Amino acid sequence: MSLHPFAIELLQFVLLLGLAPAFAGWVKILKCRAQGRTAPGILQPYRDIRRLFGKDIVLAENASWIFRFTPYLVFGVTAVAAGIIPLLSVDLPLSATADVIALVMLFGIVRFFTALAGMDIGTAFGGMGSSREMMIASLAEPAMLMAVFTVSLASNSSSLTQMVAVMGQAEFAIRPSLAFALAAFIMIALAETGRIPVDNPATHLELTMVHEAMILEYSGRHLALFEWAGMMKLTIFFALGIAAFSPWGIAADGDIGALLLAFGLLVFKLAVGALIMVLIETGLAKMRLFRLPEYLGSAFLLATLGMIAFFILE
Amino acid sequence: MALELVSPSTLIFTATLLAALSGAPLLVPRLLNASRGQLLATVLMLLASAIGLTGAILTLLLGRTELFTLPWTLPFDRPEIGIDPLSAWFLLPIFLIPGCAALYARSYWHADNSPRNVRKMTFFFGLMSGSMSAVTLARDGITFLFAWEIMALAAYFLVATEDEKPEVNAAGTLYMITTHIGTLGLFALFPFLTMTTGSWLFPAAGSLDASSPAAAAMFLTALFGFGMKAGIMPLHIWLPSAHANAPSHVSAAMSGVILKVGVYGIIRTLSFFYGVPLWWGALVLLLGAVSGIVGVAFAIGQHDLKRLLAYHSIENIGIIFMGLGVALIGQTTASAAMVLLGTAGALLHVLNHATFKALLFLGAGSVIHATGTREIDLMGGVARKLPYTALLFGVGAVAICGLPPLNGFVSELLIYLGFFRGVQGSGIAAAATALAAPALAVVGGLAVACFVKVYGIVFLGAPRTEEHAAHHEAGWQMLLPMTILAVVCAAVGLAPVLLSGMLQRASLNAFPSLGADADTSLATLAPLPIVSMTALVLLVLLAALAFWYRRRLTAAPQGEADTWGCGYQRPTPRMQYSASSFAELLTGLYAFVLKPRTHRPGIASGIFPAGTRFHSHVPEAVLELVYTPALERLYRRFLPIRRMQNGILQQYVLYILITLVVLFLSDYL
Amino acid sequence: MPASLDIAGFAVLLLLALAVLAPLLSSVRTIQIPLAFSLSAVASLAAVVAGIMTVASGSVASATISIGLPGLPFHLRLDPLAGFFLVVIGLMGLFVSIYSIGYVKGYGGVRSMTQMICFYTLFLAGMLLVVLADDAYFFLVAWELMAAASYFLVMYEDEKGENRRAAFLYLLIAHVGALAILLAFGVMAGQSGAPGFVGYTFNAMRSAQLSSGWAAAAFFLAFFGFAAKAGVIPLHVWLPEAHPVAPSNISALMSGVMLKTSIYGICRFAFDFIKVFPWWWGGVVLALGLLSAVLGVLYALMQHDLKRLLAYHSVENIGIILIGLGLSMIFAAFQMPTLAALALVAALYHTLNHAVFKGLLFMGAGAVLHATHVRNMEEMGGLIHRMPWTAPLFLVGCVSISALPPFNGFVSEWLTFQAFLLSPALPHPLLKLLIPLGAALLALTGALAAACFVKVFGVVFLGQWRGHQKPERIHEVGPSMLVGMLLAAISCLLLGIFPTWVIGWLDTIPEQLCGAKLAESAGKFGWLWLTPIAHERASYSGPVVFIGILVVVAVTWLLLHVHATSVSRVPIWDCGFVKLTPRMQYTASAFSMPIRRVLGFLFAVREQVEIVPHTNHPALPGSLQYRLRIRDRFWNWLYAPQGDAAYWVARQVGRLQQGRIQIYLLYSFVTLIVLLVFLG
Amino acid sequence: MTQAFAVQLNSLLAALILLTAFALLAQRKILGLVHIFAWQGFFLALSTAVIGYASGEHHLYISSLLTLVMKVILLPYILYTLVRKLKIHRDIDAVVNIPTTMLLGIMLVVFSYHLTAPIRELSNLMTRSTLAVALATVMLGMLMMVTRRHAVTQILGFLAMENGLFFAATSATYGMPMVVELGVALDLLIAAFIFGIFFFHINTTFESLDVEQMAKLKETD
Repeated sequence: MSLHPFAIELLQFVLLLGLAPAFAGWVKILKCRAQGRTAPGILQPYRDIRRLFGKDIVLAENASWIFRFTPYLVFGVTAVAAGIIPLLSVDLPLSATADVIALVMLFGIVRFFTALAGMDIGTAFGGMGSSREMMIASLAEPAMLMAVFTVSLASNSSSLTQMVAVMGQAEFAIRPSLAFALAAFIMIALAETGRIPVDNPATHLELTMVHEAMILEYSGRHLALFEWAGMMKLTIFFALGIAAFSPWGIAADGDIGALLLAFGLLVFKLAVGALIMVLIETGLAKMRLFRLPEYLGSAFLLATLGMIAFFILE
Repeated sequence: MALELVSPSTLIFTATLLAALSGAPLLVPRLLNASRGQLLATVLMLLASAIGLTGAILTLLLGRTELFTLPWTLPFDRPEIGIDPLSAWFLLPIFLIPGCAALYARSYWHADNSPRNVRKMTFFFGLMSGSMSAVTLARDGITFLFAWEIMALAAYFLVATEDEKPEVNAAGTLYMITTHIGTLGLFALFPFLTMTTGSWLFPAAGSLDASSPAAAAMFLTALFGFGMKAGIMPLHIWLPSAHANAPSHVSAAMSGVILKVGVYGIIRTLSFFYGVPLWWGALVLLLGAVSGIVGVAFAIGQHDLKRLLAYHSIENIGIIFMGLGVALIGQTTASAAMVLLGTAGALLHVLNHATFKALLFLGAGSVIHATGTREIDLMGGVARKLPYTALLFGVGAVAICGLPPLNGFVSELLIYLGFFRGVQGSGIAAAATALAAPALAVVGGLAVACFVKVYGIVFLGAPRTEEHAAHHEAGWQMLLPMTILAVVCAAVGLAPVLLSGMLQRASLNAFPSLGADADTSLATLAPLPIVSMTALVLLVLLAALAFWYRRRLTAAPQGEADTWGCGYQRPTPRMQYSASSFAELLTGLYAFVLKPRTHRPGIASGIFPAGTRFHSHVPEAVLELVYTPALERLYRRFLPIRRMQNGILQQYVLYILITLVVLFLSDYL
Repeated sequence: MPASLDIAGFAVLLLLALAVLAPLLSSVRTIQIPLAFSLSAVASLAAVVAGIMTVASGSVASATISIGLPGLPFHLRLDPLAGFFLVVIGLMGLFVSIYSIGYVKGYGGVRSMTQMICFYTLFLAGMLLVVLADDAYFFLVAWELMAAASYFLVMYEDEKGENRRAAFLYLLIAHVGALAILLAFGVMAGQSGAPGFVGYTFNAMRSAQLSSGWAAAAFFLAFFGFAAKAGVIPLHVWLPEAHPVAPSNISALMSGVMLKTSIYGICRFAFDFIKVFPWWWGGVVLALGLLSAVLGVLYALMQHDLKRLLAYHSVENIGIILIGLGLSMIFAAFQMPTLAALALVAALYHTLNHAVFKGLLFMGAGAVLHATHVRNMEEMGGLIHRMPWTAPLFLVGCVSISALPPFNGFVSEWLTFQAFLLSPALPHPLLKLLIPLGAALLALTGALAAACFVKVFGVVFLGQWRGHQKPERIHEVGPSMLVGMLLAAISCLLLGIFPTWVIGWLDTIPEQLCGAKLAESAGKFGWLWLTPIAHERASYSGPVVFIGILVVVAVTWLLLHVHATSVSRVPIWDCGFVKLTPRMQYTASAFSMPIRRVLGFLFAVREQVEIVPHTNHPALPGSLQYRLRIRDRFWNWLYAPQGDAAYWVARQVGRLQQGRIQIYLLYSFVTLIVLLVFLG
Repeated sequence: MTQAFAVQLNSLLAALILLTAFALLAQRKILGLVHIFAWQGFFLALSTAVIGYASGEHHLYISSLLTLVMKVILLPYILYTLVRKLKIHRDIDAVVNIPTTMLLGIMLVVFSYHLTAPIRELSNLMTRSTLAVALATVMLGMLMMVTRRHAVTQILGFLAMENGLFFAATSATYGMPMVVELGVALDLLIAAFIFGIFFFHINTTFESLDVEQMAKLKETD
């Protein structure tokens, strides 16, 4: 028995929407454990979101429509991105909407409008956050592209489904190029999702804030949308990493058994991925802002080395 | 016959080795203390001189030519050494002067007085003597260059004997640089020669065509390389300071002999060719004339005794070159007489200059030893304390001025005779020689003026300063060598006939084309017996005059009084004519080349003016006005390149990296 | 139905007629402006129609007008390449003409309208003729017409010193460029072997058989000339001077359209005249494109003069177009027509896109200028409240130029990326490795452009008013200006959502120039999906993205507004600090500070902080003054030495000019002798 | 272990060697540099052993062991004690900033690849493709010498260059003759000692190990 592609699409959409808070909760649990603190339950993010949805909105006097529109747009774009990445099956009708590059650019929209929203009120914090975010993005983007380039070299495509299909069926081989690209990807993903050592999602200190500074003025459902979108973004980046570097197990069609297997593997991979990330986060300290060029430069270097290794060694 | 048992060549080789190694025992300080070592070295040196001179004279007498191929291989060819009259002639001063100088040094540079550098000095002195001999013995380019380089380096260490003095170091460095630039010329010369002949061995005399461009290149490179060593005019810049700053006996050896090795090189090179074009001779003649006149003009302006003598060396090298020029023009015009007279004159002047210049330097050494200064203007009245030295220096001075009855006169006479032969010819050759003759005359005249100044200021008059008044006569170890040299000067001047046979053999050896014309001989061309006669008559007359004068003096009553001060009450020695004032007229005359520098502050006005100073100095104009500015400009032009050498290690590695990349790329392209 | 060439001819003639007739109407100003600009809009529309028809049909039409030089009449030709640029020019001409009706009124009474109309129409006509010309002579006449008209337009406000300086610089570089183009034509004509003036026709050049050396000479001379016009770094210096000082409608045309004529010229030379070339030509074009793109956007980031910033973005976008062209040339050189077609389409698409969004942005900047009378962004802020219509339109431009989906800038950049991604197919090992690094640079450019436009929009429209004058005096601009911008914004969106159609329409150009079609593979899955080479390689769907985002946003909004939660408006939270003023907002300089610090070594940055003491105690400063000066290093590297050298040479030559009659006679005499020697 | 797997493993090791070469360029701490150098040596030894296994050239095992002893244990130990003894723990200052150095490094890698491309075509050894990495390691070592001020980094750059050469030898021809390798190893050891003395002298003369101080030795003009 197999599911219709549109059903898979819908399933996946719901899955990502629904699973993202749980995943964020899982990360939080791991992190607390790693730091020897008592962890909240895995459902805590759901409760947070629900609570925020219930709250009233306090808006600054001079907030324009950009400010109010941005949360919806951010959420919308993230949700669309969620429909594109093959989580369970390759057979997605919407996956052709965007290849990896377009996907990255979709997050560009999110960033663009978040940064604008940060500047809308006219406080120094918002401007600071926007300015830093755009700088980090501008340095992360080339590195991201090189990583994508390397993977697309291996699979001869920049389309995600195609990558998954090719890589998932390829015979096992040690590929230094992919190893480098993965390392680069992890570094960039940390930067893009605002994790340590690039940004600290759990702080509101002037010196370290980047992402939080932009959405400092938000409240109520706007904030809820931002939070939810952020969780989804984190999950999507993990999914992207899984699709590009460890696609084994993602179903080739809509067969239920395969889908179930894929789901199980996905949960496992996400759990392991979260563990890796938490280890990195716990092991590192937040960097000074102006050390970031070197950090992202190293990511770029790794990605480039991956590409070079592909040409030289493979 | 005994002569066969000990062949001249064996003697010479033995002497060469002995000389070269004479200082070696000193290198082992544990074995010998410095003083004993110096004594041993001196003895060895004297022995080498005696053996070497015997060998050389025998060779010249027998006219033998011998060649030996050494049994080991150098990278290029089998080395060859040999002995022939030309070499032997040059070996005369090479063995004579160092022997005398070594003996002189035993007192002048005694180990007890200069313990710091005596070992070095003695060792290199021996090495220099040996290597000079080796240069004349070499018969292939490589051996020649080896010997040449050893000689140059040994001489450098000798110039820099007192290396704690900055001026000595500067002189040494200048010498080192110039001598190596000269060697560069030789590095061009021998490959040219090899390209022409196909071998590093020296070709036979008169075997190469001089009209080819390669020959011209060889001539010019030889003129440059050897001329640098000989110190002809535009290339002489190293000479004054090196000679002035070396110890006197070293100066004697250098001025007397090393310069001659340069002359030897030129004569040897010229001997390879036949059919010499006119411009060779004209160029050599011109260089000789310029060196002669300008050298002596510079000498007049000096007031450093040894510097002055050094400039006279340039002058005398000029005279030798004029002789060579005559010989070359003679070759062009096929005048055997000119060739013979010119060559013989040049060769004889080589020997003469070696003796009298060595004599003068040794004399100057004694004076300096006694007064503690080289500054002529501070000396005066030395003759009273150093009568023997004064006498011997006088002999040298007369000889160098080319006055009869001493040897300088004979050699200059030969060259003059060569000129007159040339003038009898026709065309440009005649014109050139005709113009050169007055130049030689001017040189002679100026030399007389100069030595009148030297002798007058140094030996006569009263001491100009208390602290530089002479104290004591030199010891026998210093006087004996000078005496020997003075005797040689006198002997050659009085009896040139003794040497004419040898001279002719040596000349014939250099330019064998002379042999074609059998009836040309020195005896017929030059009135040498008449010279001897005249000299003897002159000597007798002088002796008679002296005898008569002495009798008159003893007979007549004589009182001693102060110099009449023209009524002025307090004449001081400082009021005597000084060297500068003596030379002032002549330096003024030649100011356009000499560029003298005078510092005359105005006399302060007032009734009791404060003291004032006058200072004049004739710098080494060629060095300071030609070379230094040119080098400065070159330096400034290359300054940007110097920035590459900035001492930063990384950049050097970067250069390597860039070079590597470029090399790879060039390979790829 | 009239032939497309006739319609184009009509457009040109109408514009020329307007230029002639404008003075006649000067007495009736109320009619003069609307009439002139509506008619130029009509002419532009005609050009668009002609262009669309030509490109769609792939037809080639030519005509000869027997004016011009004897033996060299004017040749006209309309082929798809020309047609495409006709569309670019016409489209922007249309939008800007409508916009100008309102914009130019702002100058009313102060300045001569006749002059403006006259040169405006001549400028448009010149650009159209450049594209239509089919011989070198006519081309250069049109080129000069365009250059001269734009020169006078840059000089429009000629009482300001900076305007005159900018215009002079513009004229100088334009003429150096024109000289190079002339030489290139000379080389081509000389090598074509055709007799007389025939060699100067483009037809002769097309059939010319050039040796590789001459071909390279011709191409690079032309490239130099066109690059000077296009503002390729390092020949860009005139551009940030000239564009800001021109009236904004003119800036929109110059930046949006005039630069594109150079792209046209380069395409013409490379793909139409020479056709066969070595790969390194493409390499040079690609390298310069990358340089222009990265440095252009970085310079732009450092600016706080709105129009100057936009001008630097033109440098950047010309760079991106050149990247596409360069890639196309490289692929073409290796005989890979499909990939060459892809890259060429990317370049052309970006040409069109840039024209539209840059036109939009300049028009928006003009509107802001019109309303605030300042160009310095540091004195703006919060305009979104005062200009509620201009703001979203400008935002569309910002999003488009930042290459964000679903707008048009994204599509063309995405296509360029696809071309990059396909570069490993090249047989040359070095290029394989190096070209992907170019892709990284392009990504950097895109991200920096986004940063820059966050800055622009954030500082100009968001936040609070920073200026000295009262913000109440600022009003929204008039309808015609809004319509002009609105049309451009709609074009941005449409070009972004329906790339498949545009590529399908464009298809005749790569077919004729590269010998390969793209539409078939690109539109294989219908208009919804853009699959440039194959769907396995990459795909994009503008409509799905647009609709998807729209739907999710709408659904979320509806869901969240089912229960009305109250929205309360409060003053800005000031973190407990009491006196929060608008001056404490992030400024443009502050915004770009991190990037300035990271990449500042590329500029000559001079920062000065001056503390004006209030009292004697250093702890109590009266005020701080911060000055930032950022200069283009190229000026010092390239131009200043040349200027000095020229001055030096002039001074040396000046020595000849003695002022004494004898010396002059001597010169004549010497010249005579030299001539006689050479002739004899 | 199959041949193909060995090749892949070797490629991975080559990639890691390249990575360590870049890490040397990026690292700021001197002790960190020493560690990275030791890692590089370790990968090199491993790679040599893998090649030895795959090609059947068993003398490479000895080379591998030698590398392990020399470059993983001995030389890092010497440098380590040196750094300790001279108390130089501070950050290294680079002449060119690190990101730029990295970009230059990438360019050098591309250049090496370009250079060795023809050899790649000609050779039929299974290790031929790592030759580019080897050459790149040499170039990067040199780049490190160019861009760093500190004397210890200079020697590390030099040693990294040697690693590259060694790697080139194994990948181009399956290693140098044993005698040469032994000789080189000995030379390296001696070089390390000499450098130690050299550092000591620089340090006492200039009270710093910054080689730019040595510019003072240049005669002034």
